Amino acid sequence: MGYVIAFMVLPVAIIATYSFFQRGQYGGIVYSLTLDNFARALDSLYVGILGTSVALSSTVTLLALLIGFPTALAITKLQPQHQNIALVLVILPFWTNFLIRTYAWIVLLSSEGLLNQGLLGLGIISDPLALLYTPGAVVMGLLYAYLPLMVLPIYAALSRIDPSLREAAIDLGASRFTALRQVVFPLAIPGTLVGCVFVFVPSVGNFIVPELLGGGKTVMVGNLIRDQFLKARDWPFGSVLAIAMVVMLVLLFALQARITKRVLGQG
Amino acid sequence: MTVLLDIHNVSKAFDQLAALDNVSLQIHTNEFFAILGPSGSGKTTLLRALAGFESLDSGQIVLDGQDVADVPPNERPVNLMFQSYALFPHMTVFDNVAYGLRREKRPQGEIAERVTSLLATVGLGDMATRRTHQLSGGQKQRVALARAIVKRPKILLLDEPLSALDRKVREDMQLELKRLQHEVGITFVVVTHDQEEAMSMADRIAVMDQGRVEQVATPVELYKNPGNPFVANFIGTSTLLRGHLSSGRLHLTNGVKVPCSLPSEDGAEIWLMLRPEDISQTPAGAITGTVISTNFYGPNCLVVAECGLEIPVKYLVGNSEVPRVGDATKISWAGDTGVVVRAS
Amino acid sequence: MTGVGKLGWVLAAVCFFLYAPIAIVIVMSFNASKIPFQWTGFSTKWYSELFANASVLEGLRNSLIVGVSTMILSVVLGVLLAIGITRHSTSSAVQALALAPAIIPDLALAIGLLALFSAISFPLGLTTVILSHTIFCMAFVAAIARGRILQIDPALEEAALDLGDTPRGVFFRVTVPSLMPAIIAGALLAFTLSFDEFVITFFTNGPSTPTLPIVIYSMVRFGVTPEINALASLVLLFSVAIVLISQRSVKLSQSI
Amino acid sequence: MSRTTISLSVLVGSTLFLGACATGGGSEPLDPNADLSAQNLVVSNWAGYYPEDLATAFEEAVGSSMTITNHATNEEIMAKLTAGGDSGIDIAFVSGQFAQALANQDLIYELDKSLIPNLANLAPEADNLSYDPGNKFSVPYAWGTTGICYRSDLMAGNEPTSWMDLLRPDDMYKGKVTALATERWLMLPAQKALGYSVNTQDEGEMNEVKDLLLEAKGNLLAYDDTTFYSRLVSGEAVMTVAWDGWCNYGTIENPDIKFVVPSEGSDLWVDTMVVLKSSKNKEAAHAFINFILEPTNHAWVAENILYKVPNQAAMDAVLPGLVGDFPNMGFTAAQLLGYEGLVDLGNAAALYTRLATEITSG
Repeated sequence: MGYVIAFMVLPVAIIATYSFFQRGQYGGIVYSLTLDNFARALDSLYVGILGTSVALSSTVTLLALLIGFPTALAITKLQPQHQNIALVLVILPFWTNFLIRTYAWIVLLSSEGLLNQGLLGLGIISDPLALLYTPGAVVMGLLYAYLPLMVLPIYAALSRIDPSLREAAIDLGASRFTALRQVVFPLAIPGTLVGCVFVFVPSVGNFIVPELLGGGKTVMVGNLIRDQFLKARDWPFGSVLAIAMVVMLVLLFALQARITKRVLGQG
Repeated sequence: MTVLLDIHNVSKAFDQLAALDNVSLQIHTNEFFAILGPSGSGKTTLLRALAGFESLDSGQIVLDGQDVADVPPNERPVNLMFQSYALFPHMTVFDNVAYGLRREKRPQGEIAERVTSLLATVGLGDMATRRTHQLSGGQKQRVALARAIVKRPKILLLDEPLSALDRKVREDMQLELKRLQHEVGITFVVVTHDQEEAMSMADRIAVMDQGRVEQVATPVELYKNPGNPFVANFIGTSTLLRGHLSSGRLHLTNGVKVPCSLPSEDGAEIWLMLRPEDISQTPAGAITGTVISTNFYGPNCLVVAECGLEIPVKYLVGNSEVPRVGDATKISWAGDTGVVVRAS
Repeated sequence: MTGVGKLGWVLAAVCFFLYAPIAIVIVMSFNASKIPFQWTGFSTKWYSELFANASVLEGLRNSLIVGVSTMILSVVLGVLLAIGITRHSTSSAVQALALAPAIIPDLALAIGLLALFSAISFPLGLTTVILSHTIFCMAFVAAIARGRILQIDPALEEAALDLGDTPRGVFFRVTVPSLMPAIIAGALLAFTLSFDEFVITFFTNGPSTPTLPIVIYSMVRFGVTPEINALASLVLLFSVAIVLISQRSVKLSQSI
Repeated sequence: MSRTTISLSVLVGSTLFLGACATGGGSEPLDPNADLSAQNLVVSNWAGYYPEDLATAFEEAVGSSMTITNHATNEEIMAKLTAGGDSGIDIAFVSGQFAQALANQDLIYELDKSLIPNLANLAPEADNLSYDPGNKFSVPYAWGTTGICYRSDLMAGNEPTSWMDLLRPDDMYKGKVTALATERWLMLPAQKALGYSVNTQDEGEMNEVKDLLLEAKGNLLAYDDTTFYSRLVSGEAVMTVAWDGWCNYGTIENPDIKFVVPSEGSDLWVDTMVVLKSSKNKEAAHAFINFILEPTNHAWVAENILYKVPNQAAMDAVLPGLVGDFPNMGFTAAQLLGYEGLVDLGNAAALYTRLATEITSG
């Protein structure tokens, strides 16, 4: 088992190592130690891109939460055999090719696309709206791509809550909504946080959606990292950014564990 | 004795399967009432209907003169203690107990006072700030109980209140529940499948089977005078012999005749219920058989013997006369012992 | 209950959101026009062009090879890993580490693996893709299997030992069968994840063995042809089939 | 876990070692009589930048088996080639300045011209290009320039003549313009509009370029290297920065799609074939280059990709109608040489990368 884990740790260890070396003039690695790559990451240019990414991904996460929670709740209200079907319905798009799902939004959102044609046809707008190649399109694409990752953990959390807890609250005088707010919501917090991390992390790291739906005009951390490896051939700096992403992930999960512990008073 | 709760012709079906079949019951003020039945008998459905979590297909539930069929559970003056206790894991003991009072928007001071004194009553005065997962089973049960009675409901419903507890704790809690019921003066309705539990705590018991109430009576009455073979079989240990009476003897269907001089119509088909203590093992016994098992209880021993009476016979012997399995035995009973039970 | 009614609408709206784009792709796959936005008539020509497209077929073949190999490897390793971390390790750090590849950003993992392979001069190709996919699929399988192991009564294995079975026999006759639902679910998940994986493949694949997502990526980037729509529709059909099969087999194995 | 620690340090150690050894090593001589049928050639070319049955034609003519893989951009193939380790690729198609960069990194094999007699077919102008004078490391495959591809029907009376028409479009065209995203060609329109060299390394000039491009970004529909022509066909865009031959793909579908080189001038780009030093099939690789340079073959390529090839005999052989339909096919070598050749920027590449990031993320 040690070997298995070593195989998993190695990739991260290697990029961690790379992050301390220098870039060669034509790419590759010059093996002299430096901290410059870390200093560069603090440059306002990259901090700005990080800010954009975090803002966009947070929007995606928030929207996914607002849509995903009621969805998961609705599924738990179905009969058990229907719950299974509803879950499959939610996951199924997730099992079709990611690129194709993203591409479908181009067809929907472009100025000649269905949405604009529909709105024009209904006379709601007189000129096509610029829907595609905007940060909004990127948010939409990411939301579409990762919504199931929000629904599933919340569903899992909700379905694990003993239904008698909710009934106990109602029995003690709480209205349906109060019982939801005071008992179901708090107990679903751990699962909800997992869902938020599951949506936020791949959103920040995604480079395909900004490229296809953002028209290259929106740059996120994922694009930046990809470009360091594939365009600028600056592996050390790309490694720094990748490491930063992993660190962010670890911090988010630590935060999630902490909040969970606080809510339930246990690990 | 005033009727607090009148359950009148209540029916409820799930997928055409009758969970409650025309159930009628009256429960009195300050009574400790038990609903006893095997699993699937409809007792839990009835309890949930009383709490308001199940709607009725037909019938009325009248509480203190008011039909509560359309009153939602959060507005009924009835509280439920859940089988799983359903303690909120994200709240402290204090907050769990205070939950219902807070929903009533009671003043802070009153809440603190009532919760604190009730926690003291149930013996958890120093546990108020604990989280529920830090409590033992018995402590959880006390919190659940406190939470359900702190609102002073007209009726407290208890769903299998002791089933999650160890035997020793369970015995303590049986006494505790009785004590508390007297102390707080609330009508308790307990649902249980455990006849010992029901018999030891309840003032009256309703025995349910397949969605119907088979008999409502005091524990002594149920034991001594079961209304039908199901109750006779379900309550206590008994030997039930089926046959028809004729000239002071019971003719079993396999032709064997056994003594029975109890008053009944000649020729009618009946069950004769014999409690183990009704039968004695004696060398003068007219019925012979073979011992097939013995269960030793300390002061006495339950013997099961095959005597050619269609079913094995169960009887008690003193701890000095315990036979061995395989021994031949002779038994007898007086013609006027036992109870005649008719099929309902 | 009224709550179900309102939430039912939520569910319907979400399903619309999830399926409208897919429905459009399917409809467009039968569009005679090359321009994706104009309907000029019904046609199945994009399907025939798709089946004549050698690179798509090659991509499909490579994806199947990778998917099946990854599935087998990651189920075997993932189950062993799950047993290892639940039964033989109490360290939560080891557990977290073992499950990390499932949640680590794919980009970071892809780059790390590329760095690893180039560091040891391992030639890039389907082998490296399979190894890379196995790393993260294995973590998913382990996560699923771990959940199941925690549910299994440990007395089951003790009972089998008590009844005279060897430890090895216990593993194959008791442990594995009782893990079967998790194994099947994990296998299907591993296959689908691998079949759809783009980022890690993009970085760790060699030049001469494109997988289907790589082919699709270049198709999407170079001119949008309705062939992609046809391909998407078929991939969707394929996924639906897998899901249905999995639903069946998992239920079947649970009832055994 | 000690075994883990050991294997970890061994592997990290080997990273350093192998990294240090990645460069160096001389060119071994080729065997002119090698058995080509035993060699299996792997070629990476831009998708859609070669006739579909090129591999079959080559296999029939020479006997080696051949696989063609695709890349989307120079950067993508460069990343694979410079990642260290064996990429598995024998021949890569890259633009001239990237061939220069690969040569500087000692990753490409200096051509054995005795195995490529058809080099003589190259236009004389194509033998002395700035990125690789004398074609020591690379052989030109196609060449052309960058300009504006536009819808003449939708822009009637306002046809673009200057890069500024695209960078600061009239109100009616705002949001209907695309630009190339690849760094060098991202910069080109502004560099030329401001009168600077496409190879400028002057930070002040480049900052002006950046400001102009940031301003232009507000009016862009998207950055698009690969599908701009179909946006013109659909009418989503009216004006795009385009490589000449790629504009032709739009013209085929709609004759109103036209190409123009703005008055400020443009670049001369050359897409080349290079043989990788790591190749184990160098003889077949040379045979492939020679095969391409065969006039009939090179003409066949030009007819398929609609780009001009630097092979006079081949250009003379292409279907006469093509030159009339697609004006870029009629550009003369002298015309192209009048534009500025792109060369590798060396250390200034970092500046371009940074500015490109500032522009696209700005």
